Amino acid sequence: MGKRITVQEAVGMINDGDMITFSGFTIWRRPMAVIYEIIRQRKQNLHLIEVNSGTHGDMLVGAGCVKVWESCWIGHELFGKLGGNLDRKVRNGEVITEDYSHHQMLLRMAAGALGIPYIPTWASRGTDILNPEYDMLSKHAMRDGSNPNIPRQKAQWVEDPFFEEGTLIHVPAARPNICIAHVQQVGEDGTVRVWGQKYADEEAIKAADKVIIVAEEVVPEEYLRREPSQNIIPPYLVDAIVQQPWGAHPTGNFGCYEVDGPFVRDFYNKTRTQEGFDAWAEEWIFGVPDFDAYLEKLGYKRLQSLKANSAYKYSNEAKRGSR
Amino acid sequence: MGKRITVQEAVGMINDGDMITFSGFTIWRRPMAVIYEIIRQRKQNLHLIEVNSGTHGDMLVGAGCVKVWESCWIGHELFGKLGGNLDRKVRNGEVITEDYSHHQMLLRMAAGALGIPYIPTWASRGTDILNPEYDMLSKHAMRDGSNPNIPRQKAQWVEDPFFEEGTLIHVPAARPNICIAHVQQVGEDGTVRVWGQKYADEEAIKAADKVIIVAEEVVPEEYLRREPSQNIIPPYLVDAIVQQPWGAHPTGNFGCYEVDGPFVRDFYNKTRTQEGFDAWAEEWIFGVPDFDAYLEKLGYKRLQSLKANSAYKYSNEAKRGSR
Amino acid sequence: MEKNYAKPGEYKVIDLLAVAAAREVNDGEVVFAGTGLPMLAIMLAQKTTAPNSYLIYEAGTIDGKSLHLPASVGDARCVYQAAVASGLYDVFGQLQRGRIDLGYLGGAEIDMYGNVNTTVIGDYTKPQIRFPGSGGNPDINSMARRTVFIMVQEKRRFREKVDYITSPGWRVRKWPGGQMVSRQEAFGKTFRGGPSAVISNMAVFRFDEETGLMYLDTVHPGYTVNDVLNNVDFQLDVSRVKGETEPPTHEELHILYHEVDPEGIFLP
Amino acid sequence: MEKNYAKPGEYKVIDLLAVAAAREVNDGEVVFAGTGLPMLAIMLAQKTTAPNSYLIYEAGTIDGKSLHLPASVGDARCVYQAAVASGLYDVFGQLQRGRIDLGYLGGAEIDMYGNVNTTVIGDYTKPQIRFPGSGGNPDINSMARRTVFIMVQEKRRFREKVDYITSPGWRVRKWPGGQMVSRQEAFGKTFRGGPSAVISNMAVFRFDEETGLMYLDTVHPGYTVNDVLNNVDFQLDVSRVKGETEPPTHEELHILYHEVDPEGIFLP
Repeated sequence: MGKRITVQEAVGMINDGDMITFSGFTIWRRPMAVIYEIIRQRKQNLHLIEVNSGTHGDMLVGAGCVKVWESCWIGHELFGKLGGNLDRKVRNGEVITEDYSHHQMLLRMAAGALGIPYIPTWASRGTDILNPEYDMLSKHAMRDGSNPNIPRQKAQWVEDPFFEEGTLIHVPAARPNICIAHVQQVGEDGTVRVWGQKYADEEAIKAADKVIIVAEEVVPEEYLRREPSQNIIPPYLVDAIVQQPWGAHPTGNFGCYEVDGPFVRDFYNKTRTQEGFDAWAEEWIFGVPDFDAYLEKLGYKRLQSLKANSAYKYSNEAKRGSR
Repeated sequence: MGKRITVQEAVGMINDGDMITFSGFTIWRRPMAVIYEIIRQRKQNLHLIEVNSGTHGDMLVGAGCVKVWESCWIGHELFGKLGGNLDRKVRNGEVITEDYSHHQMLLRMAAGALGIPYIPTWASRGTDILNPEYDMLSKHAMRDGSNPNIPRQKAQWVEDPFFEEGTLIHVPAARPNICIAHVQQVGEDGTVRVWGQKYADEEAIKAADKVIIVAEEVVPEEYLRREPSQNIIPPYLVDAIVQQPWGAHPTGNFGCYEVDGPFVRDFYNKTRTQEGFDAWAEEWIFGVPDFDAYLEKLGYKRLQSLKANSAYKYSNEAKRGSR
Repeated sequence: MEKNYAKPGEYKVIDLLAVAAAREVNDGEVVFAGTGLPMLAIMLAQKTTAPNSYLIYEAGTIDGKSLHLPASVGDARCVYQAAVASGLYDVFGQLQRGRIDLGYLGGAEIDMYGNVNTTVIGDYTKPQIRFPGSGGNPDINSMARRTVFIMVQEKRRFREKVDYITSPGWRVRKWPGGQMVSRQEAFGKTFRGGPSAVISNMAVFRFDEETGLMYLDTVHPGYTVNDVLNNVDFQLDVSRVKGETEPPTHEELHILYHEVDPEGIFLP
Repeated sequence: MEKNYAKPGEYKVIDLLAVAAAREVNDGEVVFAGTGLPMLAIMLAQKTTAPNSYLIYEAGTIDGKSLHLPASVGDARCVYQAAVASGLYDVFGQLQRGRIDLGYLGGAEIDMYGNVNTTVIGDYTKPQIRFPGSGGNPDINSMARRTVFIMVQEKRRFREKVDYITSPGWRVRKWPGGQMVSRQEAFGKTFRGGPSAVISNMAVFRFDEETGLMYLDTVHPGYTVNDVLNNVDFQLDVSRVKGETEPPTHEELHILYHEVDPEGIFLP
């Protein structure tokens, strides 16, 4: 069990200034236990590079951990229409944003996973995403090669010489220093199983140089290996393993628990001011020593109400809408 | 059940001159029932474009169905060290070969599946695969754009402008007119499930314009949809469905049956001369009206000896080696 | 079967939006839908006029038969009885490969050519508001055969020029260079189509095939052409108005409230 | 523990090949293996000196614990207790990403720089023999950190120059252009390593770091340096011979014949 570490130790593997990416999709299966601890350990100057962002990303931004946000989307779905912290910090010039489209970000991560420096695409031609005036990493002189993981150009336009279909775009590979992924199950040696939609997890894990897997439960390798076609990552790609039940709360986890909508909505409402966010963080992050204490503070009843029904794979009891 | 057709009708969907690809890997899960029927219907001038080839490909070559063989490998693994028919026909100038490496062919298929005209790679630099003298489609004036699915160049060399890692290769997308895939299960509407290794099936199916799925069994959609993460292709990508038990014989099929090694070895031995192949084809293809008659000719005992044990997913009884 | 239409007052604006959007899908089509109204629209269509259409959520489910309405496309509810549960690489790959017929999208701002902004208000380099960003909006809108936008009708949202082109309309920037040209010219051989309708809380708009300019197609019951003109910040062609938007039927309303969204996730 | 070596006559050449190849893997490494001897080698290594090494088959299984020896890499037997059963896109992607330490390969011909031919004898455009072709040989050999070749020792196979470079050695063609340069120069920043050993039925060869030329490292028991020289068609450096190849131990032979290949798939 040489790879088993604590949440605190996992965050110790992250360096200030790291380019970092995560598992999940908007408000689903984000490694929140690690996110809280990153904030608690006051990591600085992180460069988020994400296929899409969400509650976790906006939280890191609010806490002042983020220098660059490079992605395509941030918000809280039904529970908050934008990233309140990112909105404020971009307006104040405190965070650098670099926008790509969703497919472009996905392909960038896929190129990183595939070990190639770029990949062609037809996606999102005709938009300001490709406007060189809005290449913010260039504007901040960050494409000079001093960080080898930041490409020297945002995109290139190239003619297709093979089928003569016209001008397409080359987008650079995403090359995160580290990926933190929250999943349902990991084997003792590191074999990773994800239930339900896999989002862009496989690409994010494979693109990163270091990988930390946080799982609802650590299970015997032999158990996962009975159905190897359901696993997505082998042990040697995983540097460390953390067992953290409920570790994606307040985001949801297929087969395990629901998104805690009221919790996310409350967070979003607080993020409309820095003072609001700071007070929220004081209560839910700095005010508790660790994630287990946070779960205790949430309480059994609240957690139980989110728990997935094992046939549906989600809670069919949770009150969700207005009726 | 609007998509259910016969093997004969499936082959009717193939046009002379088509660029064609298949499921499987060397001597595993090849759509042999369709291969035999292609030969029986005497299809002409096929352009095989395959991530790798095997017994099925050499059979099509021997029968005179193939004009171009574009791939990276042909043979019968332990049961025949090369493609006897391809060897002879290449020596006689009767078939055009276009060689890429395995990863290059895979990436070409992946680019086709992804809808992009080419993809960069570091694979197989420094080899004669990239020697322009050996660009055989150019030598045969087939890169003039008259066939829109044949790229105008075999490969390109391009400098990486993003991370300045040097000169890499662009390989063109594979764009087969049709893919014939043999799988274990297909739903009534076309949802595809593959057990075990998936080889390059997903890429081949998605790259092709038309798709025919041959399955050991057609099953209820509802059944496959209980575990949607085990399915690889949705119904709207499938044009036709054929139910053909044992349809991959003499190649193997994970969870269903073993490679019929003696059958393949006998085939290989016969392919050392055209007369040998012709006699073999007369006995096993033209001498039987259809695949069910072929199975009857093989007989119950032979087939039963190949049948997979449902725990192992292969036959643990078949005599395989010298001891 | 004669249609039993609801009268104004018997339905809400959001009901009409869902119904009008549902009518844009043809049976058998493959449809990309995002969170919210697009889900109501495609699920209503599947239960009425387009039972054989296929629904894709960009987080990675294909043709799911949700028992309970998902609250977002990453929701566990998307997976139930899906043909395939995979991820973004699969579904965006199919989009780029040309397999998607129709995409449902939204936006904060739209211009007279159908360019949509979901990124910022103001100058991108120093914005007044930072919105969520593009998501898959420009991907779907540049690679599906056609798209339908669902928007709120306000002068500040229907603008002559948007602050940032997140998603390409019928006259777009051609890169490199950035000159405004027709979408057909910018996309060349890989042009597949574009925005085919904009449905707001007041009206349905479509686009002229030649000029790429938005025009008024139908006005929702209870609104006038002038109401629309008062809520558009550019010269809108109203010469081709066909009349009133077809209102929801009682059957459609019943399906929406009792089968599609009985919990009131998106409906009131 | 003292090693109990077998004497010549107590083992066959193929046994020695498997054992010598097994000794090339270090514990903990990620290894690509093809059909045949490479399987014997890595499985023997996993049961002796490298229990924590990971085995990848290019058809798409990772770290399988086969109960019965696969007869090819696409075999159903590869899947048993694997960490992942996927496909080529996964495993070749990992290879290109730089995750693979060692690849085991074979070939019909090899030249003095370790360039290997598995494609044709004669002129490619009008060959005398058409072999199976490259398979993944050049991919593994250009992107793993190092590779080990297992070859038959014959003059016609150990040549000054091969008819076709299927798989790149230490002096290769630099494209575009095609001039012969060092592998380091041809690959530039993405150089990771190359062929580190060639194991034949007579000897083990390695390569000079500076010149990229093959030299004789050890000679198998029962053979002499002259035997090797008589079966090589180029000027071979024999000045660095370290002595005899370490023979198989009885324990290794037992494992090979009773645990790895009891059915006699590849062993006699």
